[in-house]
Amino acid sequence: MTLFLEQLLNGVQFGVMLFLLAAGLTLIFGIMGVINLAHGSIYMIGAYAGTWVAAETGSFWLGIPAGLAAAAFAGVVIEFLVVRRLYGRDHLDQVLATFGLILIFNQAITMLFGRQPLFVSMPALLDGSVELLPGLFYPVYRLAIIVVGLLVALGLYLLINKTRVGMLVRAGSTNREMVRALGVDVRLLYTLVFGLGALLAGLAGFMAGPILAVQVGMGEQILITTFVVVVIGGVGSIRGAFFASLILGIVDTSLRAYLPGLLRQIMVGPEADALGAGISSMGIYLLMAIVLLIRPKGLFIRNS
Amino acid sequence: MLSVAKLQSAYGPSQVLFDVALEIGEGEVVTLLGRNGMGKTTTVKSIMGLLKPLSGEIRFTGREVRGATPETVARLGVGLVPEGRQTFATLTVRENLVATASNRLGRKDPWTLERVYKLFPRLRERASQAAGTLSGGEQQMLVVGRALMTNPKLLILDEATEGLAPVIRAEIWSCIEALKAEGQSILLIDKNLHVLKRLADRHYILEKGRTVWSGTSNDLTHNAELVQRYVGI
Amino acid sequence: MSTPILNVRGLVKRFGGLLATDHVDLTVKPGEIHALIGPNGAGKTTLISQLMGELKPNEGTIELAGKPVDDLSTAKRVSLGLARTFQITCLLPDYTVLDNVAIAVQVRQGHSFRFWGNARSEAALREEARKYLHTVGMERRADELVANLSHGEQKQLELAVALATEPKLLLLDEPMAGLGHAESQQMIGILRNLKKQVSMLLVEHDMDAVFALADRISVLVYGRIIATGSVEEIRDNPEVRTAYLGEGEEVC
Amino acid sequence: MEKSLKRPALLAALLIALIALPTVADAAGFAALTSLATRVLIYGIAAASLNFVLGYGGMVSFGHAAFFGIGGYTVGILYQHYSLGEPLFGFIPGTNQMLITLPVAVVLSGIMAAIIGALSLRTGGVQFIMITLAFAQMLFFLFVSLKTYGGDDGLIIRRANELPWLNMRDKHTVYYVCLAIAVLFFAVLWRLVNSRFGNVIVGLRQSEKRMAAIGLPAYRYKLVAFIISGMGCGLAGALMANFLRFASPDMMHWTKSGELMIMVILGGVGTLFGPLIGAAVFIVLESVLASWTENWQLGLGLILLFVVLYTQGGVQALGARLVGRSA
Amino acid sequence: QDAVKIGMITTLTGPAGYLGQDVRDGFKLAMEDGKLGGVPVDLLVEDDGLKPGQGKQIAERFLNEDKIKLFTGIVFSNVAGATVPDIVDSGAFYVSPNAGPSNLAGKECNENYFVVSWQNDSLHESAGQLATNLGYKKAFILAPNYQAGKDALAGFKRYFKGEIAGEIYTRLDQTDFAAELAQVRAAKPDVVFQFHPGGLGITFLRQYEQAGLMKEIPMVVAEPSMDGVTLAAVGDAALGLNLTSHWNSDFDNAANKKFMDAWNKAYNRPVTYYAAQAYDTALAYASALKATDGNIDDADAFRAALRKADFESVRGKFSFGPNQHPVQDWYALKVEKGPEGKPIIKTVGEVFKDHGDAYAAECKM
Ligand SMILES: Nc1ncnc2c1ncn2[C@@H]1O[C@H](COP(=O)(O)OP(=O)(O)OP(=O)(O)O)[C@@H](O)[C@H]1O
Ligand SMILES: Nc1ncnc2c1ncn2[C@@H]1O[C@H](COP(=O)(O)OP(=O)(O)OP(=O)(O)O)[C@@H](O)[C@H]1O
Ligand SMILES: [Mg+2]
Ligand SMILES: [Mg+2]
Repeated sequence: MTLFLEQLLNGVQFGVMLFLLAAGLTLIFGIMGVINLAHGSIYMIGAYAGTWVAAETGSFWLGIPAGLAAAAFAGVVIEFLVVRRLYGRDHLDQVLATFGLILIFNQAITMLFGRQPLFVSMPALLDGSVELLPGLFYPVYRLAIIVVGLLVALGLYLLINKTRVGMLVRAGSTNREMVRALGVDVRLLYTLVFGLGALLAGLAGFMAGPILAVQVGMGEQILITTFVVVVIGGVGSIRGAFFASLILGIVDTSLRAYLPGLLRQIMVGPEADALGAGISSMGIYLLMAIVLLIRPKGLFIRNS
Repeated sequence: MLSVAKLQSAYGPSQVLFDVALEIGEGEVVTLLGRNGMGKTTTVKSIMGLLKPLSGEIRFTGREVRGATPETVARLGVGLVPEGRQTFATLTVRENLVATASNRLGRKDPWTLERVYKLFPRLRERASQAAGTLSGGEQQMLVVGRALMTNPKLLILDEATEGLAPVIRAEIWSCIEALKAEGQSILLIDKNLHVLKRLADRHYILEKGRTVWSGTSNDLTHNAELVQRYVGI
Repeated sequence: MSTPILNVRGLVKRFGGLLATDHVDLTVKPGEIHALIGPNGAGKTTLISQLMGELKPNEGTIELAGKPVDDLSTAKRVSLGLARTFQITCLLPDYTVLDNVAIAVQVRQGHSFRFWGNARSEAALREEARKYLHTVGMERRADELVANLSHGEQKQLELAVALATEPKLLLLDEPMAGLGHAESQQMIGILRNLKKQVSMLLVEHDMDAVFALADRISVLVYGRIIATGSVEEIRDNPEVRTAYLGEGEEVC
Repeated sequence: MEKSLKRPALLAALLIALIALPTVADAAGFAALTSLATRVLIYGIAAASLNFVLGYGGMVSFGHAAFFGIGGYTVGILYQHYSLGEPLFGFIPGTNQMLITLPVAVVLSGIMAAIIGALSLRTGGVQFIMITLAFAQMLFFLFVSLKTYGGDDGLIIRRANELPWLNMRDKHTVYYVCLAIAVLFFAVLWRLVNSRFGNVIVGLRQSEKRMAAIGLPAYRYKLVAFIISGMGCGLAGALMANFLRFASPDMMHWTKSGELMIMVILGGVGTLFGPLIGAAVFIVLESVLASWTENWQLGLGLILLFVVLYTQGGVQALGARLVGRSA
Repeated sequence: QDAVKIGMITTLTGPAGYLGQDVRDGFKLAMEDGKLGGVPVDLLVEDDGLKPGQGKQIAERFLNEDKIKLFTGIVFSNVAGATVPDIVDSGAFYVSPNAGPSNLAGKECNENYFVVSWQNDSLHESAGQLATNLGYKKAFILAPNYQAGKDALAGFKRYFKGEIAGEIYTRLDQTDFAAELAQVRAAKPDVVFQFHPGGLGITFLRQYEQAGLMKEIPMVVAEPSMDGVTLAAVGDAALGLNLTSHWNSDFDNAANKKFMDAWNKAYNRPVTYYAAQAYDTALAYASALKATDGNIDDADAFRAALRKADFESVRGKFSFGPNQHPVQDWYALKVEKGPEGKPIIKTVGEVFKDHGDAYAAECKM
């Protein structure tokens, strides 16, 4: 029973982690409508900058502003120099341009930091685990991730759905010229919001630092997953992205935890393990395919 | 307030405006007439900065605004009801109205959500529906309301009554009359000539991208042959 | 009495809580122009979309020339002789005016699983398409890209494309909207001429056009048909006058 | 008049250049150029197939590597069973005859495209992009875990497929075979996009609503286009397996789908030869830059950015404009 | 004398870029004044981007345009699968500094194909033996669900005498191991064996330590899961880890001392066994070049010289088996706190002596 609860908590935690990764993309891709393949690169920049500063200064906490600032700065620069010219154009141009950016950032990071993964140590405050239930120890850092993820979710939801900034960004994605003709400097607004999305990516990158490997190409690994999250939830819906992350986290965790065991009931051990692992690695894609076949616009968009 | 002279504009290689001149004074209601495809909308887009003119002069409240960005022009006080209902399809009706609302010029009795709802009760009924799913006429009302909520100095209506039921159209006309009484400057493009004659102070006629005639409503009424030639009535 | 070309019985369409079509009964007789008027948001476009099969009604039946079409796809209905124009124009922007009509002719001629041969050099297709452009008076613009057309011209092209499918019943959603005065007059002329070949359901807010063209008029308010009758009957109907035509009261 | 003459002349010149390429390359001491050109031709076929749905039909598929991989694995698996002498499923004999493997690869990828397309085409837009990706990734994971066929390490095809009277171990012969197939393929594609069918597909990209309103059952046509395009990619995959003498799950990874898409966009979306040009530019740049510098990715990235920001329509459009200006 | 060209095809970009970098840099360390075995050498390095097609393309150009006869460098099995057959078929030599896939060790072996590193299976067999030696009775084993992962678990089980408490296949792109770790904890094994190379391994170890498992359940791994770079990235989280290897930086032999000195002088970064293997590869080429006096046109003579493995390996003893894969010793290593407080990998014992591989029997040469 404790094990089951623990796995459930693992699922939730993984889901929140996914949301943290996807939050920036929800803003940039879901709301602003930019297909930004370089999102993973910004995540990497946040991780590298934050981790490097943390390592150099010896203070994990100093890494936070560094990571966020570097990512946001990178986002603003990308927007200003490249993405800004592509809003009005075909989405495919955005694909090509941001693919180019991936190559550039990967190489730049390699040239700056070398090819070896970076090291970051956990601050004492977040190291170790707490006993949530008798017999159920849980790493503090993961609880911290849950808290940060929930805060980001709430903040983003309010920003997009309850403020004028949110309305204008959504308006800009359907009819940019018209927003301008009504007196709003959409260009500035978009630069800032893009920067905010980048900042969130940087936050995710930095938060991931102590539990993942900070290395070149770490962005591409998460890129597809974050797109999957956004699409399953329904493009443009923060609520959708949040619940999709949770669902994905829980489904993925339970598949990994229980599927091989279930399969072993009906077939021999090694085959069951391999099949179970096979299915669970297809898990998110399978889930996405099923969701889209039943609800072609995603879980949280009304299908008219 | 607005003066346009020798305006030339093109879409890529094809030039559409060759010599447009136009003048609107404080508190004046002016119309732009002409058959389909003569460049009325293009003129409006050029004024708004949505299309970069090739040459010419556009001054608004004394400032040269040719080549200025749309947001600059709008902030100076031009409110636009564009042709072809460009609502923000994914936003709700209410959001469409408040997202860009402002009262930059500090009008004493500004347009508010309440006032727009009063003008178009239909919009209140549909307040939380996505604009993209509104009926054609409802969208048109929304776009007019949206422009009013920016409390502009000069209101430009490009076929604002298209697709509206006669009863609503009449309401818009009476509303424009009321605005005019308040001293609002308005540039009108519409096909209901008989109403325009009653409402507007002066008229301009466009023909193949050139201003070919201008005059008062009175001149127009007494110039049936001209109207027949350029407007087709 | 001959079978009506269109026969709608008890049609209902709900959008959430909104009853956009409320038990509508409607017939269009062969050779008739039947106008459908009503306030904005009354459900006229919604009705047309249901007739075309683009929207699924919640209840009710639709018969085309005596044949029920409820379960048929849009494409199938078009091949049975139904065609529409769009209120908010919907054309192929990267094609020329002529291409837009030619492709409609091509689709009408049967299946398009022809993988060989250059469709643009099929003289027969092009010639026939030109005929429809001639009908709406747009031959001069045949080689213009649709994206470069003015709003009014797109409206005219909409009609030409619809005609190219050789419909028995034409559903016109505000064909005059966006047309200048002269063009409106021209359009009225075109429609009047077409009347010999095709029946029409005409949705329009331009009362001059409606009164000039319609044989019968139905009035739709809040999804319900409140009156059907001749031009005179509708013009004098007090309910219609208040709900739709309006006497003009001050609002602001 | 002038324009209508220029194009065939240009194409003829290109064809002659391609035919002369191996001889010239050998003479000039660039012997590896022939292989590079072979790879360009093969990717050109794959990218052009993708472009048929993506550029002409407006269906942005992010899973075309699946068909590329299926083509490759068809050749690989048939070869493995041939060389081991064990029939597949106990009754399908393996083979190393290109005249059999190529058509089989095309048919199989067509069948797979029919299945994936039938499901995916129920969605549209971004969702279509992602669902095609999903199916391709599932296939990728399937092949990664197929131990019999090499799993992740891939399948080595010791000898390329045979063609009667030709020595397929000769690099030049392989090149000419690919060239012949590419010429045929592009000729067919050219007819296809200008046919009534192509006309309809391009119309569907512009407005599905409009096409439905003139009586076109859209789904059916989109599906057929998707199948044709999948078959083209399968053909390319089969050729690639013959050229590399190797098939691996790498062929169907999402990055491969992405690369094909990049080639299409780089060359020019919705143009006949754009994808071929895109493939050439991408592959040549990758090889040339990598042989110059370890930091080749930086250069490639910058060049891609330049193309997007300043050419408006890819290399093909840039070229057309340059030619147009000088003429 | 004209310089002998050596073509190095390796992976320099992406997360695995550091492997190729170490291969290149390790190889270069063995070259003295641009010479190997007294023969001037011209080393051409190109990045395969971990793409089989790209690797083959480079090989093609090296073979036909640069007329190169000696090759090395490939890090990954799938690139080797597409590239090596072409190289050896055209009569050139390939000496592998890392990848040692089983198909090329067995049926597809070739007289011009040498492996200096190891055959894949040996890595995990030695880990299984170590777990047995350490007296563990109940092991929980994990590896990603791909060929190398499955081979790893099979290799471990071949030499582990105890009971398997649980076996999990993870994913190649996994970022969160919480679900697996919970299962490990619940199964209460004596020892955990896991195979997660590169970034995966860093992630796994960090999360293992954060879950507090490092103190509860000891871990045995093979060297791909814990090289010098990985250690630098996980830091103290790896303390107490047991691993097996055929080489370690603290080996006490002259060749290794020379190598380590040169490395520390030249590069300011942790050394890995990839560098050591590449260094040995260079030495192997050097021995053959010396024996033939730089005449590589006589392939038979060159091959014979190469086969002798007449060089001082940084591993000490080294020879080629019948399939031209190494026969070598394997050692037990442990991560401990070093003198400067940073964790280091220490050699603590021996696991196998003169260990070859099982595929040699299938190789008909
Ligand atoms: N985006 C465009 N690209 C190219 N040409 C255009 C574009 N928009 C309009 N045109 C052309 O410019 C000319 C003027 O168009 P404009 O829309 O200004 O006319 P209009 O007077 O507003 O007509 P209408 O009454 O039909 O709205 C037309 O001939 C039209 O074909
Ligand atoms: N998808 C939808 N979801 C919710 N409400 C809808 C949807 N589509 C239409 N409606 C509502 O249904 C009503 C009928 O719309 P419809 O477009 O049929 O009106 P109409 O009679 O054509 O009006 P108009 O004359 O203004 O074009 C409107 O109030 C509209 O807001
Ligand atoms: Mg206009
Ligand atoms: Mg309507």
